[in-house]
Amino acid sequence: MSTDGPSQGANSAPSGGSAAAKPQAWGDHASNDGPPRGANSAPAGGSAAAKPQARGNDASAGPMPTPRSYLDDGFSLWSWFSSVDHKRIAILYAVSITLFFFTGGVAATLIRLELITPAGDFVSAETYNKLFTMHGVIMVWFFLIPSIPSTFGNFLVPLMIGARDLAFPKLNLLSWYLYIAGGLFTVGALIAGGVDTGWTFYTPFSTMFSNTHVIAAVTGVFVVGFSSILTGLNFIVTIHKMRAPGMTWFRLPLFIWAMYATSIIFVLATPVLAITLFLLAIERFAGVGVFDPALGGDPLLFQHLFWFYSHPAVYVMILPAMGVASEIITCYARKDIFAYRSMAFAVLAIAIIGFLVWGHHMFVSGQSIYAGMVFSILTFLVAIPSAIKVFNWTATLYKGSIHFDAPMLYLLGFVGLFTIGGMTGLFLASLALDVHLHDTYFVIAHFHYIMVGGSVMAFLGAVHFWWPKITGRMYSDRWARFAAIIVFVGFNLTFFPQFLLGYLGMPRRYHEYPPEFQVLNVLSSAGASVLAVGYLLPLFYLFWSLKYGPRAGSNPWRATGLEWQTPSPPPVENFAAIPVVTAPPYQYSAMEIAPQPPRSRSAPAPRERGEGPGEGIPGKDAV
Amino acid sequence: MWDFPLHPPTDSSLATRVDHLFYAWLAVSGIVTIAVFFLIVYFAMKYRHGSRAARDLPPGAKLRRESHRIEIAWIVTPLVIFLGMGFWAAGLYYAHAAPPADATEVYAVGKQWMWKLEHTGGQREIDELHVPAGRPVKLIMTSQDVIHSFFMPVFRIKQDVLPGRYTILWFTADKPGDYHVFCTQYCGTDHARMIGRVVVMQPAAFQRWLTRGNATQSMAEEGAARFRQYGCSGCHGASASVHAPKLEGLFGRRVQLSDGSSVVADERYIHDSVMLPRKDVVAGYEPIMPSFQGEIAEEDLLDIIAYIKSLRDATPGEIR
Amino acid sequence: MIAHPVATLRSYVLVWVALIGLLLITLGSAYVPLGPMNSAVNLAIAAIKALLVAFFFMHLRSAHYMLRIAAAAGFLWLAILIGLSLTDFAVRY
Amino acid sequence: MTQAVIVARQFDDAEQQRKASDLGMWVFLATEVLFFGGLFTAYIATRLHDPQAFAIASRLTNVTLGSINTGVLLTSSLMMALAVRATKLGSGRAALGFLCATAVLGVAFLGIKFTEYVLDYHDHLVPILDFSHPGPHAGGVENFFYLYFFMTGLHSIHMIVGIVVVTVLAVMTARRRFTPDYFTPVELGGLYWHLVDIVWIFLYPLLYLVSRT
Repeated sequence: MSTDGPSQGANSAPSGGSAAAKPQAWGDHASNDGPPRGANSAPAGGSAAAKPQARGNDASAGPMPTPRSYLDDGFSLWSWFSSVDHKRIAILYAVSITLFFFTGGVAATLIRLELITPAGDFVSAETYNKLFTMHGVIMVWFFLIPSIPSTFGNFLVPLMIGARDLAFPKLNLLSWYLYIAGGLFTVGALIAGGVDTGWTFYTPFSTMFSNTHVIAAVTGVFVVGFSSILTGLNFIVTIHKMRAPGMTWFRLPLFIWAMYATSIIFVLATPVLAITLFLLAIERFAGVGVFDPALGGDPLLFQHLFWFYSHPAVYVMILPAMGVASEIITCYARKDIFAYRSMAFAVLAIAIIGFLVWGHHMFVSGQSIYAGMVFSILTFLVAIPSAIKVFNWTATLYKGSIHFDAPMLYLLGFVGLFTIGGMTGLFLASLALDVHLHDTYFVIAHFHYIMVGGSVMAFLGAVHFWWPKITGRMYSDRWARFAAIIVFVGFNLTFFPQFLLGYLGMPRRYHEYPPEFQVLNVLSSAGASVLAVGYLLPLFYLFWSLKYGPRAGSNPWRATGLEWQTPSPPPVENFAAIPVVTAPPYQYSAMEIAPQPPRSRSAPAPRERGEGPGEGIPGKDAV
Repeated sequence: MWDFPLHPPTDSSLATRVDHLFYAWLAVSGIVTIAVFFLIVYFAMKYRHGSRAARDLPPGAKLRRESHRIEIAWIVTPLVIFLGMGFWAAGLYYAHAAPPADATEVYAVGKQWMWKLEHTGGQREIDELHVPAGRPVKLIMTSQDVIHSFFMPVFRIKQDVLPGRYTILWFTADKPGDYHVFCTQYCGTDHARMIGRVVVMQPAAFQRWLTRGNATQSMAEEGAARFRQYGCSGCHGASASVHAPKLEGLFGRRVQLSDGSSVVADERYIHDSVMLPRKDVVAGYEPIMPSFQGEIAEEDLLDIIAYIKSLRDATPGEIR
Repeated sequence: MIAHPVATLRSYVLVWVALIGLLLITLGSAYVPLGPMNSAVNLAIAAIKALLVAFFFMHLRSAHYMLRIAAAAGFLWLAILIGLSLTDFAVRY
Repeated sequence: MTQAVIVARQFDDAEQQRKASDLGMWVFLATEVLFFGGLFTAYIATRLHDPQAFAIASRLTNVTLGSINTGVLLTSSLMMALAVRATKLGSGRAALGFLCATAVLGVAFLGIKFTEYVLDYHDHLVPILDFSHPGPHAGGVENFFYLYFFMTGLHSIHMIVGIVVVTVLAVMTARRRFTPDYFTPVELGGLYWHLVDIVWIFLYPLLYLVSRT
C-alpha cells in the first residue's frame, strides 16, 4: 500500500492490509456502460491530485510517515478546550450533547414512571411540570437542534467538501462555548428549582403567573441560540467558499445539502427566537409588555414569533437526519442515490417552505380562521418534498445489493418511522381534525416519531457509520445491530400507544389522567424501558471499542465520500493534499458492476482498487 | 384490564364528520405507510447482498427519463390527494367556527384551575356543563388569568380561552350522556385537575335541571345587582349627574368613538370598556371612567354583559 | 497587486445629498395630511433610503450575486414573517 | 501581490479568505435584520391592535431631535463609506480622519438620543420607570413607548458596539495595519455600521412620523 503517490500517503492506514480500501467513486465513472476506465486503476492520480498549496506545509513535502491524527494533537484538557480544529470541536459537542441527552432522558423516564398510574402519586404536580419542561428544553435546544449539525456537521462538512477546516474556526470554538454557557444557565435554573412553563414559554403564564426561574432558562436558550447562528453562518460560508477543486454544487454529498439547508434555518429563524425571548424576559422582569392583554397587548403575538422559529427548528432536527439517511442508505445498498437533484432541491424546499407553515401550531389558539386556512394549505405543500425523499430512498434500494450493518438498520428504521411521523403530521395539518387532536398525545406521538424515530435514529445511525472514521476503531457490529433492533421495537412500543391516547382525547402535560387511559399509558411506559436499554447499550460497546476495538481502515464501508479518502482518524490537516473532484457522489453502482473479479481477490495489487473486507460485512476483518 | 376504549365516544353530527375525515386520513396514510414498509422489506429481501436477483438497470438516458416520470408521478399524486383532504378539513373547520344564530348561550370563565360556567338563567356551575340534547349550544369563553383551552373530546372540539378576549365554541349534542371536559392548554400547577364533565340531558330533563338549579336569579338580574355593587349605576344610571354614555339599547348597535372610528358594541367591546376604558371612548364623552382591571372578576363582568344585553330593547332611563 | 475598484468621491457625496433630501421629504410629507397614505409614503421613502445605503455605501451594486442574495434573504424572510402574521393580525383586530 | 496579508491556515489564498469574510458578514447582517425584524413584527401587531394610540404616542416623541439624529447618522454613514474608500486607495491619513469622524458622529447620535431619553423621562413617558398618560388609549400609548425604548435602546447598543469597532479600526489604521490589498476589517466594520444605519432609517418614520398632521 505504500506505493501510493505522495498525495495518497495519508491513506496508508496504520494497520495496512486490506483495510486501506481506496474508493474510486471520485474517479470518472460518469458513464457506466462499459468497463471502468482508467480511474479505476489509478485512484490516486484520477481522483485526488495534489493541489498547489498556498503556504508551505510539511504534509506535502513528500512521502512521510502517517501524519499525526487529530486525536494525537495534544492530550491535555486544555488542548481540547482551546482547539479550533473542527474535528475536536465536534468531539466536544458530542460529549456535551450526550450528557444533555441523558439528562433529558432522566426527565423522560420520571415522566413515564409517573404516568404508569392515573393518580399523581409518584411526583407532585409541580415536579411533574418542571420535569416535562426540562425534558423539552434540554432535548430541543441542547440535544436535538445541535445534535447532528454540531457533531457530524462540524466533523464532516470540511472533510466532505475537501477543506482543511471550517471558514471561521475560532467562531466555531466560540459557538461551543456559547452552547456550554447556555447549558449552564439552563442547568442552573434546573438546580435552583426548575421551570414549569413547558418548553414553549407561552405568555402570559410565563411572564405574569409562573413562580419559577423562567428568566434563567430563557437566558440559557437565548445564548444557545447564538451558538446555532454562528454554526449556521460558518457552514454557509464554508460550503460556499471552501469546496475542493471540482466539487461543484451538484457533486456535493446530500449530507452537505442538508447541512446547508439547516444552516439557512439557523441563520434566519434563530434571531427571531432570540428577540422574542428577550421581549419575554423584559416583560416578566418589568411587568409591562406587548404580550400582555392587560395593556392591549396580544399573547398570540408571542405564539406567532415563537413558532416562526420553532417550526423551522423542527426541520433543523430532521433535515440533517435526511442527509445522514442519503449517505448511509446508498452506501449499504451499494447503489447510486435515486434522483440526486430532486433530493438536493427537496431539502432546500423543505427548509424554505418550512418557514411558511408556523401557524399550524395555532389552529385553536384564537388566530383568525383565514390564517388557519392559509397555514393549513401551506403545510400540505411541505409534505411533498418530504414524501419525495421517502420515495427516493425506497427507490434507491431497488436493484441494490443491500448489506444490513448496524447503520443501515438504524436508517431503514428511520425511513419507516419518519414516514409514520410525516403521515400523522398530515392529520394535524387538517384543520378540523387538528381541532380535536391539538395538544393531545396524538401530537406528542407525532413529533416524537419525527424527532426520536427520525432524528435520534439517524443520529445513532450516523454514530455507527462514522465511528470508525472519528475514532479509528471498529465496534461490535453484532451488538450494534442488536441495539438498533431494540431501539426500533422500544420506540414503537413507547409512542404508538400515544397516537391512540391522543385520539381518545388525553391532553398533553397531564400529571393525572382518567383511569380508562391507563392500559395504553402502561404500554407506553413499558416501551420506554425497552427504549432506555436500547439507548444505553451503545454506550457500552462503543466505549469498549475505543480501547479494544480493532483498528478501522480509512474506508471500512467502501464508501465514496471524500471523508473516506483520508486516514481514520483523520490527520489534523484533514488531507495530505486537497483532493480534486471529478465526478458526482454515490457512484456505487459503477463500483459494484465493474470489478467483480477483484472482489474475490485476496491480495489487491498495488494501485488497484482496494477491496472491502470479506463477504458482506465490510470492515469485519479490518484488523 | 383489556376493556379499554380504542375510540372516543361520539355525540354530535360534527364529531361524526370529523371521524370520517380521520378515517379517510387513516386510509390514505395507511396505504402510503404500508406501501413504503412493504417496499423496504421486499427490496431488502430481494436485493440483499449476495442474492441472485437481476440488477441490470436501463442505460443512462432511459433511466433518467423513467425516473423523471416516476418523480413527477409521486409529486403530483400526493399533492392532489393532500390538498383535496385539506380543503375537506377546511370546510369542516369553517363549520366549527360559525355558530347558528339561535344557539343557547352559556358563558364560561377559565381560571387557575377551574371552569366557571353560567347559564343565561343565572344557573352557575363549576367544572360541569349541563346542556340539552338536540339544541345548538354556544359557549362564550374568557380567561381570568392565563390561556386555557376548553376541550370536549366527545364533540371533537376545543378552543383556547384567552385573557382579555372572548372566544366561542359551539356544538349540538345528539343524545344524553356524561363526558369529559379537559383543559388542553398548559396553565400551571394543577393543569391536569382542570377537568370537568359535560352532561347532555333530554330537553325536558334539562328544563327541570334549570329550574331546580342553584339560580336565585337570572344572569341579567345578577348582572343588574353587580352593576350597582361596582358602582356602575352611579354614572350610567338614569339619575346620574356624571355625563356618561347611556347603556340602554346599546348592545349590538354601532357606536361612534371619539377618534372618529366606530365599533359594534359586542361582548368584547363592553369587556374592553370596563377593563380598558381609555381604549375606545364614545364620541362626545370625556375619558373619565376608571379601569376595573383587577377589581372585577371575569364572571361578574359576564353577568354585567348579560345585563346590558338584556337592555337591548330598553329605552333610556330604565337603568336605576 | 489587485486593484480593488472604488467609486468616486463625488458619487458618495451625491448619495449622501440624496439621503438628506429624502429625509427632508419624508419629514415634510409627514405634515401633509394624506390619511393612511402618510405611513405608506414614509415607508416607501425609508425603503429607497435603505436601498441607496445598501447599493452605494455597502457596495451591493458591484457585489458578487451571492452577497446580494444574502442581503435580500434577510429582508425576504422578514417579509415572510410580517406577511404571514398579517393573515392573522390584519383580520382579527 | 504583496505579502502583507496573513492568510489563515484553512484558506488557500487571500482572495478566498476575503470572499469568505465578506459572505460571512452579509450572512450575519441577515441575522441582524431578522433580530430587529421580530421587533418590527411586534410593532406592526401592536399598532394594528390600537392605531389611534400609536398616532397619539408618536406625536409625543421629539421629532426635531429625531430628525437631526437621522441626519447625523446618515452623515456618519457617508464618513464610514469614505473611510473604506480611502483604505482601499491606500491613503491611511484620510482613512483615519474619516473613521474618527464616523466615531464622533456616532457619539453625537448617542448624545442626542440620551437627551431625548431624559426629556421623555421628564414627560413621564418611560414605561417601567415612570409612565403616566392622561386621556384615552393610555395602554396603547404605554405599549408604544415600551416598543420605542426597546427598539431605540437595542439600536443604541448596536451603535455602541459600532463605535467600539470603528475606534479599533482607527487605531489599526493609525498603526498602518491596512493596505490596498488588506482592508477586510474596515470593509466589514463599514457594512455593520451601514446596517445599523438602515435599521434607524426604518425606525425613524415608524416611531417619529406616525401621525404628524
